[in-house]
Amino acid sequence: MSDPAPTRMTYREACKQAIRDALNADPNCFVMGEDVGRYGGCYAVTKGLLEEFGLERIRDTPLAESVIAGAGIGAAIGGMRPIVEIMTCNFSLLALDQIVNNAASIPHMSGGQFAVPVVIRMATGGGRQLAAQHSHSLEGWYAHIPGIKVLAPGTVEDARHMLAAALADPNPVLIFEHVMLYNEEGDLDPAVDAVDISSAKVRRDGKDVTILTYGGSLPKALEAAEELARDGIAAEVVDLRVLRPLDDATIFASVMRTRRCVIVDEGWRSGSLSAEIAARLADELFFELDAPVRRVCTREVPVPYAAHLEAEALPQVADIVTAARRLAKPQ
Amino acid sequence: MSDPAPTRMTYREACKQAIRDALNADPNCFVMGEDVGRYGGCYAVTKGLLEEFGLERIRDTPLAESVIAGAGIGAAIGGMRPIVEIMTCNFSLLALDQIVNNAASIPHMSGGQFAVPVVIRMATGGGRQLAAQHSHSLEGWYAHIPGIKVLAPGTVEDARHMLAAALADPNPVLIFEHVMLYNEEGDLDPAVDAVDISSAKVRRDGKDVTILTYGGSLPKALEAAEELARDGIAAEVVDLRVLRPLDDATIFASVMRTRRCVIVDEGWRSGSLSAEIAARLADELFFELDAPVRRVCTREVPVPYAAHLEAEALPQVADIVTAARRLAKPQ
Amino acid sequence: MTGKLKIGKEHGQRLFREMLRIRRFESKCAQLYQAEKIRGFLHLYDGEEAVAVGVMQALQPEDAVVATYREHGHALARGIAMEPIMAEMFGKVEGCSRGRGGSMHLFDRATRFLGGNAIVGGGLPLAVGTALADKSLRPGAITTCFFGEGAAGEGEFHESMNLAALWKLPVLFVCENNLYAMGVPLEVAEADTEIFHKAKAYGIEGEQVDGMNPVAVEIAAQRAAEAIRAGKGPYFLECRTYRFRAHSMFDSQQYRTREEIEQWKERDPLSHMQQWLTDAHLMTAEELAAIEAQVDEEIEKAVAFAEAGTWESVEDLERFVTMDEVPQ
Amino acid sequence: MTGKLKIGKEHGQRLFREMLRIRRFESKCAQLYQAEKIRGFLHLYDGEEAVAVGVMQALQPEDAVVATYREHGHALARGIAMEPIMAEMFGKVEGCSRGRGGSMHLFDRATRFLGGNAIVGGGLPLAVGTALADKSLRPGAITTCFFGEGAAGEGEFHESMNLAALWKLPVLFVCENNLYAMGVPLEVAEADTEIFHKAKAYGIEGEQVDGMNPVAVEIAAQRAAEAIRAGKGPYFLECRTYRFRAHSMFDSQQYRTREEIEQWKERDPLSHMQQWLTDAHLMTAEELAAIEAQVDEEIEKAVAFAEAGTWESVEDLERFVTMDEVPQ
Ligand SMILES: Cc1ncc(C[n+]2csc(CCOP(=O)(O)OP(=O)(O)O)c2C)c(N)n1
Ligand SMILES: Cc1ncc(C[n+]2csc(CCOP(=O)(O)OP(=O)(O)O)c2C)c(N)n1
Ligand SMILES: [Mg+2]
Ligand SMILES: [Mg+2]
Repeated sequence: MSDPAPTRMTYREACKQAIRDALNADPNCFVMGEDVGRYGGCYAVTKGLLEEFGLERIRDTPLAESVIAGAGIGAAIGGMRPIVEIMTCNFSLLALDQIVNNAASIPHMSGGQFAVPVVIRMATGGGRQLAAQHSHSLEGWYAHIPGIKVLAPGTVEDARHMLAAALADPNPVLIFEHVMLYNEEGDLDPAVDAVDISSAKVRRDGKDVTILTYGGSLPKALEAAEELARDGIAAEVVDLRVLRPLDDATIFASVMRTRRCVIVDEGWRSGSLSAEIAARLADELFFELDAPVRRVCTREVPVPYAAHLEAEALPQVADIVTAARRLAKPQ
Repeated sequence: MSDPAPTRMTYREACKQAIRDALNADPNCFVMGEDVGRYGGCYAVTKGLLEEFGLERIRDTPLAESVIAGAGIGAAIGGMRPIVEIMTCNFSLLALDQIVNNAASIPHMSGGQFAVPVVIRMATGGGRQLAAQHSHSLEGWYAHIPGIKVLAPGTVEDARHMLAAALADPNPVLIFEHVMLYNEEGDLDPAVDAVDISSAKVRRDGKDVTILTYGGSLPKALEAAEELARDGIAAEVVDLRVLRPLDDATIFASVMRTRRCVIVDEGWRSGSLSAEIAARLADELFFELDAPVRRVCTREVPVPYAAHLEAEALPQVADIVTAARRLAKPQ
Repeated sequence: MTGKLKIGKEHGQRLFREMLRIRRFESKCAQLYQAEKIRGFLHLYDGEEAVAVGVMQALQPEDAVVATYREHGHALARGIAMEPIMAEMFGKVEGCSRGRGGSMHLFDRATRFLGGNAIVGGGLPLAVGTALADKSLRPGAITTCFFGEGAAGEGEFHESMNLAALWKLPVLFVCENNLYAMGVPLEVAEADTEIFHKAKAYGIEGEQVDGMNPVAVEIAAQRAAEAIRAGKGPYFLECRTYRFRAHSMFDSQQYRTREEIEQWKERDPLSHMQQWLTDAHLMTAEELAAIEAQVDEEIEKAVAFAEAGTWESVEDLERFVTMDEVPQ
Repeated sequence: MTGKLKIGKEHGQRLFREMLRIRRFESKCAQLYQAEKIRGFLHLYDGEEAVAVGVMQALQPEDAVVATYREHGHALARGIAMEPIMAEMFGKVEGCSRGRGGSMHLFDRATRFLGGNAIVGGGLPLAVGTALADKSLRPGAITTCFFGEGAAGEGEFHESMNLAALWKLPVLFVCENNLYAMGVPLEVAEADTEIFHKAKAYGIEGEQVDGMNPVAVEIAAQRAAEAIRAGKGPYFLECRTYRFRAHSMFDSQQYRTREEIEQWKERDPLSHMQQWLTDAHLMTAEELAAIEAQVDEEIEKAVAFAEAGTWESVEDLERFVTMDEVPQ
């Protein structure tokens, strides 16, 4: 029998398939959130699932982020496997108390008596001209909190398979889906039916410079690598995938090889996840680095509406290329 | 006439005097928050002010952090100069939407039509065995947000004078007062009647290693420097004071001199403010650093109640001494 | 349609004209969205015009307004010129927020228009705050806060209502109950679907009004504003209304039926008002034509203004992230 | 004192004994706080014992309990042994949260005691969630959520009440209205000071009960639990009560008068219950003495247990930050 052909689908469709599989696999799994049902999901991820699974398993909630998160946490403690959707990370600020003070704290604080196996999905990122209040990239903040795991699927494959791994994990897992990825298409290797949620992944090999990134910036990094290749610079692109805990081994191994690193992160530069990674690299690879680690981040402004200003604010392919070029001039 | 003698007072008293002055100086200034009035303030900072200024200017609120912050922001837009107290930063998670999406965004998003001159005070930090939900150090998170300024008075002088500067600033200013400092005593130089809120400050000179820190860790850093001095290591202690925007000039100048740096920060290590500083140092002083920057942070756990576990979790003098010693062996 | 208010010719025509301005402005916006001149989220107000227009009749220049992301109507009815509003939709620096806000974040200092807030419920605490300031600094001024019935589910609603009531603050809460929050019908979102009951739970005077009737809304708003200005504390109006279009430009509207939409369209505030004014001999066919022409011209000019507008220099990207002074 | 419940000897003595356990346990804690054996925040429940004890009579082993930082009483009344509770106060690894939680974070898997939550209002969403799980997994089980009247001001209260009502979840909301939130008197915090009215705003059955009377509380709780178990959705009990001591160990109580405290002490649930049991010949002096002796012995043992307890190894500091499996 020949290998089945790869399936091509969008990131959105991959997210949906993952949810569908989860609901089919476990009767205690259900989806709750704003507009997950009748509306079909904020970015249409859950479209059709209400018809398929009914009102008990695809639960439209009122607008009330704190109790949405909190009830998901409580339900997880009670034995369910909730997939909570907080439409976008922008609104998750309203749910932060529950996530930090309950989900992340209860297992440790109770001396290990209670686990909180909840999965919380949310859209993140800018690029759609949604302006300041709707363009946040807050996954870096969440990556600061002990007790939770933070995932950022940057490929269709990860969108397709990370959810199952997250649900199998006994800890609260947050999944950040970048708004610019939903329409991206990709091939699914039929031989792959699971992914881990512990390791970073080299998406393109290269010896001259490492570009570390994740989520919505991954396609930009790959495009930049393509452009750099035309200059004779071989950029290695590492997809972090898991933002907490960070997979230091893969990150360090790549930078050890290239000795130069650019980090691309859509958070505001000061205090972004890129800072943590740069700090780790500067510490652990102090004698190996040939040049300072460069960071390509969002400019420190509330992201504006106007297209040209928004583009200026967010990390762009050209910014990555410039940063990488400065580090690794072709020999 | 001889110089007046310095006044000795506690950090708590200094905070109160600052508020009293502000209320006397500006009729549009008022205090609002939970238990600021009848109870006398969570850490007794506002004790007695209700009797002095009355119910209109010392406003006890219901427990409702989001509207407390939001109403303070609105009142500032409306022309008042509110001093909002969110008892402790732990509860500020409930107010984060207002702080990020309104206070920090409106000036830019409105094209400069509206300023938000609100001051928001809160207690921060661990060390009193208050366990996981009451021991957060979230100032590093706030320092990530463009549009706000973040202060961390670490001395009685700063506690006494930063508030006036914050109120004079047209931007939202957050002041983090560390719970372990309230009982600390210090001398006030009568010749000093104002401080800036733009610069870091060298609190002790030294040539061998720079210890960068702020707030509740400042006394620990100074104690560590004392101990290091006995080993023949001259540690320079820099008090960051202003966490956003960071005063790079002072920080870099010190590290340029010592070429070695330890950062002490009570945030959880991953994604803490120390990461940002380490990243900047590694970037800007790449060729000047003689050794990797070391970070002494809170261990990545929800801070536990038991004294010995809490002590193990939080940065201690011994940890600072060890880190500095490793960097700068006495010659 | 007059309730207790005696509506004269000028007044009646004004209400109609204001609603028409909004309706046609928004149709234009929808076209411009298709043409990709306007981007981001665009939430149209079609069907709900009577609410903004009715309420604004009760406001004075010193009053403040806090609105939502569905705020073109409020901005126009409040008196912000159409040109800077349209320029804002285009993202031009001549826009009322310099192009930084877009459709969801219209701001205007002159009319105390405080946004344009895209966080559901996020404007409520702010409105409580401006009212608190006004109590000291602008006695008699009120803050009108518009929000959808979906916002009533948020914790910020609860906290804001309670504080406004406790401190007797001059806030007019206007709940635009269009029966849906995106695709969530009222009864799926609220245990008690009579939103104005919620006001009573905080001891706030509240009433329900026909939000398809600008005169009914105006009467209620006048009554409310009077009570608030008299120092009686906040007031709550629930305006029952309906949006004729999709929630935003990304919405296939599977959550409601075509029939339901058609039924509500029979209550279209514009056609009703037009009919009534005509029947009551308060507007002739010529006057109607003149109003329409005037509105169309205003829109054309606004589009031209926006088209001719310029892009803010990227050098200025960071301007106003922090302010150098408080604008006076 | 019996309401509609016929209180027999055993039952009456049990209520009394449970309240006495709490009262004396807490006096001991206050002493131990002075002796610096217990640290952190310590919020005592003196005066409010009838609430926890009354409510717990209505619960079954499969039910869940969510409480606040003032939860020693709830933990004891729920049936967590006094020894691990006291050990927790000491911070010992034998404590019911391994010494990580302390006074504010008592947890116990066996009795489904879910904390111990030090964020005011923070337990409410959690309780909604466990009830949601129970609806599927443990039909008939209910979650009882205790919170102070101060918590009713928080947005999380509003969101939780609405969702519980909408989804008809099996939650018993118990508001311990002790008239103060730290130093803020009820009327300074709530526009409507009848907290149980709030329940009605969400269509939740609610009632006010004398929280100084364990029998009245028990009767109400039984009625509530029955309704909830019958699938009627959440129920709200407002128990009017009073704390005899300071809010925590850092409180000079300037916000209330000595007279007020004394007046409430005249309604002390313990002395009343003792009197009533004696008058009704349900407890002899010897039985009382025996109960007291038993309680004192239990406390002594608990203190000895805590004293003899050990400190968790600092090596284990990071254990359970992330879990390897879901405990079954
Ligand atoms: C806090 C928050 N949650 C969710 C959203 C996404 N969202 C935008 S509009 C909307 C529906 C709001 O409904 P309603 O308040 O009734 O106002 P309407 O749109 O009907 O005018 C939602 C869920 C948001 N912007 N903010
Ligand atoms: C969200 C939050 N805000 C503030 C506090 C500080 N605080 C602790 S207890 C308390 C008073 C709570 O009053 P109430 O709910 O009536 O309960 P009681 O203490 O009277 O039992 C406050 C303000 C907190 N722990 N959490
Ligand atoms: Mg609506
Ligand atoms: Mg209370």
